[in-house]
Amino acid sequence: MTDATSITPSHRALNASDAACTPVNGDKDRYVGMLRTMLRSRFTDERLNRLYKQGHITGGVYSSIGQEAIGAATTAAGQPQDLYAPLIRNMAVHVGRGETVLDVFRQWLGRGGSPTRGRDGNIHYGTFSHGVYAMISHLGAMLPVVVGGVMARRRLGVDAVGFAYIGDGGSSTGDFHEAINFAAVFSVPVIFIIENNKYAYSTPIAGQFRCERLIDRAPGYGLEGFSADGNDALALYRLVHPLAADIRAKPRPIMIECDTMRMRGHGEHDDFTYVPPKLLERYRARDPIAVASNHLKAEGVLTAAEIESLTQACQAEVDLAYRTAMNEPPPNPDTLLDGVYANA
Amino acid sequence: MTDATSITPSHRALNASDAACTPVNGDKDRYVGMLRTMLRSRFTDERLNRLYKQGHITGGVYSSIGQEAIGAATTAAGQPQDLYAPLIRNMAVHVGRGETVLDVFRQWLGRGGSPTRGRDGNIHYGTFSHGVYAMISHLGAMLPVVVGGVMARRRLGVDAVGFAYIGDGGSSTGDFHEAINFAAVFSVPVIFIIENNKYAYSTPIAGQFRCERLIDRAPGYGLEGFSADGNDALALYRLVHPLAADIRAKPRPIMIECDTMRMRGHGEHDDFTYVPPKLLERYRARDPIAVASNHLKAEGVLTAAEIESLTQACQAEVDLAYRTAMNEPPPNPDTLLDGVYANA
Amino acid sequence: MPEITYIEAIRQGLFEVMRAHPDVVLYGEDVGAFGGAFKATLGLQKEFGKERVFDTPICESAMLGVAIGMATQGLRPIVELQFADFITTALHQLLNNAGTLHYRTGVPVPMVIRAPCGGGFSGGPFHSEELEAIFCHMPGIKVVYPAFPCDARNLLHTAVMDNSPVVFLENKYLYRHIKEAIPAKHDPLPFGKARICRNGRDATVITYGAMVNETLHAARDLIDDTGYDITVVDLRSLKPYDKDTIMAAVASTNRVLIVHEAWHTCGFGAEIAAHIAENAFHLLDAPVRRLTAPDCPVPFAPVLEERYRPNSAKIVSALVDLIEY
Amino acid sequence: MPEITYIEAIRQGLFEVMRAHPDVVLYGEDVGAFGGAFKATLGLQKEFGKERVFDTPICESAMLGVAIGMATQGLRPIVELQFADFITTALHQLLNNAGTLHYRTGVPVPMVIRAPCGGGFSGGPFHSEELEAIFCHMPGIKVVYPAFPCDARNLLHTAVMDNSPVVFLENKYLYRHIKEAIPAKHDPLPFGKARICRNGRDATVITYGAMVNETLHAARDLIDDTGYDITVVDLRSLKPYDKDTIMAAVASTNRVLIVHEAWHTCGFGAEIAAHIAENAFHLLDAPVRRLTAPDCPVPFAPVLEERYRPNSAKIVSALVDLIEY
Ligand SMILES: Cc1ncc(C[n+]2csc(CCOP(=O)(O)OP(=O)(O)O)c2C)c(N)n1
Ligand SMILES: Cc1ncc(C[n+]2csc(CCOP(=O)(O)OP(=O)(O)O)c2C)c(N)n1
Ligand SMILES: [Mg+2]
Ligand SMILES: [Mg+2]
Repeated sequence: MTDATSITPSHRALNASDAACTPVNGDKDRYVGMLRTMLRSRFTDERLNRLYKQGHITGGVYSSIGQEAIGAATTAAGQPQDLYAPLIRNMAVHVGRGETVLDVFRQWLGRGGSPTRGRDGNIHYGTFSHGVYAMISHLGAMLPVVVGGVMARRRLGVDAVGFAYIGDGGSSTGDFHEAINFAAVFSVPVIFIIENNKYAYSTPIAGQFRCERLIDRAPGYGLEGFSADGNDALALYRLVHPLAADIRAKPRPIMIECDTMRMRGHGEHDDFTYVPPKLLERYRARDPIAVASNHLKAEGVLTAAEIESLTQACQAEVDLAYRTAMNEPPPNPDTLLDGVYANA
Repeated sequence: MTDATSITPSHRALNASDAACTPVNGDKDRYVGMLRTMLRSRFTDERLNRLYKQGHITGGVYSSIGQEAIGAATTAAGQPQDLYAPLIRNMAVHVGRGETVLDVFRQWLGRGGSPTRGRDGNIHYGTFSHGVYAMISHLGAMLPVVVGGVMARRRLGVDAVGFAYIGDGGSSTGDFHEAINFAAVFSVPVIFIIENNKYAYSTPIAGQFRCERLIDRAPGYGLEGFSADGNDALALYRLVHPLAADIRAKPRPIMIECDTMRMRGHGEHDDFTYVPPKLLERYRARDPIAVASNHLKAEGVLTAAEIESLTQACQAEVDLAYRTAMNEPPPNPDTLLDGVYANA
Repeated sequence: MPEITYIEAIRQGLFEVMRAHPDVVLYGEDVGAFGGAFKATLGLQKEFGKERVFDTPICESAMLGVAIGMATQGLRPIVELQFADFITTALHQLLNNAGTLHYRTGVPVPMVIRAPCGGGFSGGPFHSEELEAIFCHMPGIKVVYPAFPCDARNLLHTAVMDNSPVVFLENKYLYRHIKEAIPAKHDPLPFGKARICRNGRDATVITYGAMVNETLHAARDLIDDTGYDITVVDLRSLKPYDKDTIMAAVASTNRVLIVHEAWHTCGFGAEIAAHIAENAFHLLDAPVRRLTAPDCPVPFAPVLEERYRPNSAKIVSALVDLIEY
Repeated sequence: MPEITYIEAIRQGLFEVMRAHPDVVLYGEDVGAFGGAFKATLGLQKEFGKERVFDTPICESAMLGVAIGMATQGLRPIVELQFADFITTALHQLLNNAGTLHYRTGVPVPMVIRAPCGGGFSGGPFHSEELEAIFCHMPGIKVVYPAFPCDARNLLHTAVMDNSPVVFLENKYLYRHIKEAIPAKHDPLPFGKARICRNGRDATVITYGAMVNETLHAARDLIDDTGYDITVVDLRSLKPYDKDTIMAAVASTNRVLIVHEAWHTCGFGAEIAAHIAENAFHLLDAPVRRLTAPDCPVPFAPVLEERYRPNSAKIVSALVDLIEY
């Protein structure tokens, strides 16, 4: 599918499962990697939830539980020179890009050795050497940043592609519009990934927009838009991987809407009683880790025992990491004013 | 066409000339009124251009020449309780809503008796009693204002419809997106009129967006979108009038893209050498006043002599108005600080 | 009289104004059934219906623009920002649109923007900002910042009935950290009236928001430990601010410390200091001092934020310095 | 040395930095073939190509966000705003994103925002604003505002090579109203260095932007008419500002007037006044005064704008008042 003409044309919805299917075994490492990413992400989130309830984490905890497939698949589909701008539900992007789980715990615990040296907390971090931007809270604001980053890399001769994430709620911001239009005008290869997880905090999608699907917005920018099952990492990978290769070669932005569900409250302080239990059940039955595990078993990539030992290894890694981070010191308050400005 | 089902469905382009055609004679007053609006608008703009060149107008002059049909048709299609938010090319909206030409000259000349008492100039005015908002320069910013105005009027029991204007260039702003989505979510009856006049200052539409038509954005908000010939007032009226009635009864926003052309520079200081002469010629041949005059003659609404005498009357009105305004005093500088705040 | 929290007082004020004035509507992100991120609006939608209390998409600029449209057509909208920090996406609607409209056209714009601000709870750089200096620089905008439950309720009434756009700053730290007995009916409280929280002879602290409480602590500690007796002025309104009360306090103590939680350079304290320097020059026995946050983003880690944010201990030492100048 | 205008000096500076540094790109509305609304970029696209100099759609927030993305990946973007006023649609990108990025992550953000500001030509409320106080309140942002062609060119070089986000304020009135002989090569001019335009013994005026020129006129009139001799300090950099030069000037004249074209309340003058009041208390023989625009939108009609905007006549009378205090 490196030939652009084989891509389903503009503003047609395409289910990930329709995408041209690469033979499974050829990509074994990637598939196992995706499962590992999801497991690391999930166990990290679960531990963060506990640490929050135990009072170790200040501020709040926002988890990606139930949405790990998206980060796992889109990081597997990228290359080292690519740029990512994860948001609030993208723990799997961080770990999928190779940020260490230890750094994640340092960040949430506000340790002096955290990626932001304790200056920022929770989801507001990213490792530039891994091509990951550190988000700001203002929704939509990171989208043009990725566009500019990719433009710069390309101008400097690096064939980067961008991966920009946004929620159903964030799609109502002016920045969403400005950034996508900007990318379109300059043919910047960025994949705008809309994670439609049905809620923005307490507000259901019916209160956010009136189009049928958010990719109905793609033609308004002259983009191709794709619908995908956001809980099926393998299928999503098979959609995104060739698309990324294609836009790398023939630069242009595209839009993918992932159907998924936020399986926890907005943050762990939120009991999300406003979400109908039926809706949660429907997606609980399609937990991305279970979906991927079943695929991998069915397709003969991994045995149940192999999955079990991968699971245990990831859990052990996360346990070790959080214990290590717990024992690390907070930042030195004398550093408060360091780095407000860069050295000239 | 009061039946919504007869409206061409979502994201289908509809040419104004396809619209259900009301018999011409039944609407004679409206048709003559549209021509009168265009003539007043044109003569006013021409006079402003001259006054600017003579040094009587400070700041700048931005004219609506060539785009008068849009304001004429959309004001004719509305009702007194409706709300309008004209922009830079909408002289015809001002005069079409019954603002006096005298007030227009007072405004541009910065007279003490101008609608803004000299506090603002040129296009930045509007008469609230006529349902016309006074624009601010920041493009896109007026769109949510109309949405809120219509919501308020409706909550207070008035069945208002809103008419919001925006250029091809202004369609790239975040506010465009936020306002239309907001209107869609709350089913607010506002007609978003995009005046695609091919340029934003010096930048052609190819540098502004990559969709084929700007109404390709309508489905992304769940709206119906219509394409119209922006230089044919009668046809546009026949499209907009029933649509306005329809959304008044069944509230929802819609989007109309008008094909038109900016026939002068961005302002009179701009020689617009960046516009290909061929493009100007094509639209000069479709001057909205000539198009309407020919229709009215062909359809037997007005004779050539009647048009001639209407033309002379409008010219005389404009001449009298500008001379009157020229003789009026500037604001009293002692009023500088009056009205920064409203009385409590 | 029952004791209620600062946020409960705001909520009560909202119920009162909406009961009294059918032209008041309230909207924002998650303010409906959910009751808002901080629960200031809990129960309002139930009582007043979805027509008057509703959730919006995430679009601060449209939210403010819609309010302008409503305010000019007979309603009195109240917009809740989820956090004050997010208004930076929409300042053109405030400064350029709402703030200039009456001046340009003579049409009143009665709208209130409720903006939860301030730090002290590890909110990090995007959920802790204090942007009052930016709002106060804008012509046509009024700005208030209550420090006590009763003032919050009373000023809310005033804000909603004012015919100009009002930025109503609420302090998140105070939301649940401060209680006060509250009478059955609200008292009229015009803008521009400071409150003298205590009268002392040795120095005056001029402050507002969460720092009022910190200053009162500091004043108590100081009188116990050193005998120094402090006047504490809570401005309550920032634009307009109460020049008479400031002048009187300066005249009676001759020493002034200004305290706020916002950034130093071009902070609101600069305005107060400049005003005093210009108008009370002959009354001063010592330079006007400012105790503020430093010019850096609000840090997340508690030890950093502790260093960043003024508090009663820092106020005590700044006052000792000032008095012993 | 040829005499060139302020805008010509900026244009020349742009050519120079773009020739010297292939990592510099420039974009904005109509900056390409058209050369920008004020023609500051005329000819740049022709020399450097569309890859390095290009027109954008009308989307200030994306424009700034894109610059952040570029600046963090090896380019040095210069963004031209068509008018400074329009940045209020995008202040989150400046304050929250660009301003905090290095502090949070340690990644430098070398970007320059060129913002034409100021009034004096009947531009009305949306094309005349002076928003420097808002920019200067933002941690992590540097702000400069040249008053002369050579400074404009020199500071532009410094701004582009700085590794932090810089707001480069340009005065539209000065664009074609002021000329200066300009050497063949630019001189290095670090931020934070004020210029003493003249030395006098009776009072100091601290100012910047278009008001430097008005003040120099005033100083000449004053010495002719009254013999009063004025020191004039042009700050040039507003953040950081030159505290040493300010202190020295205050020490030698003991009287200070601050002049700017921006609004009074919470204007940049408040910061300077507060700083002097705090740090030069013992040096003052009279209160620090501010001469600014009043707190109202910039009016359109020339007679109103004349009343609104400080000018040399108003400066003269403020100085006489101050000196005869
Ligand atoms: C501009 C802006 N306004 C408000 C907020 C507050 N806020 C944070 S997350 C959130 C809901 C986001 O919903 P969505 O985009 O669907 O992401 P999800 O949490 O569902 O992943 C809101 C309103 C914000 N971060 N930015
Ligand atoms: C937010 C914003 N940015 C920049 C400008 C400066 N500006 C004024 S008009 C204009 C071009 C507008 O083009 P378009 O929307 O197509 O309207 P037209 O002039 O063609 O009618 C620009 C860039 C502005 N008014 N607002
Ligand atoms: Mg969501
Ligand atoms: Mg246009």
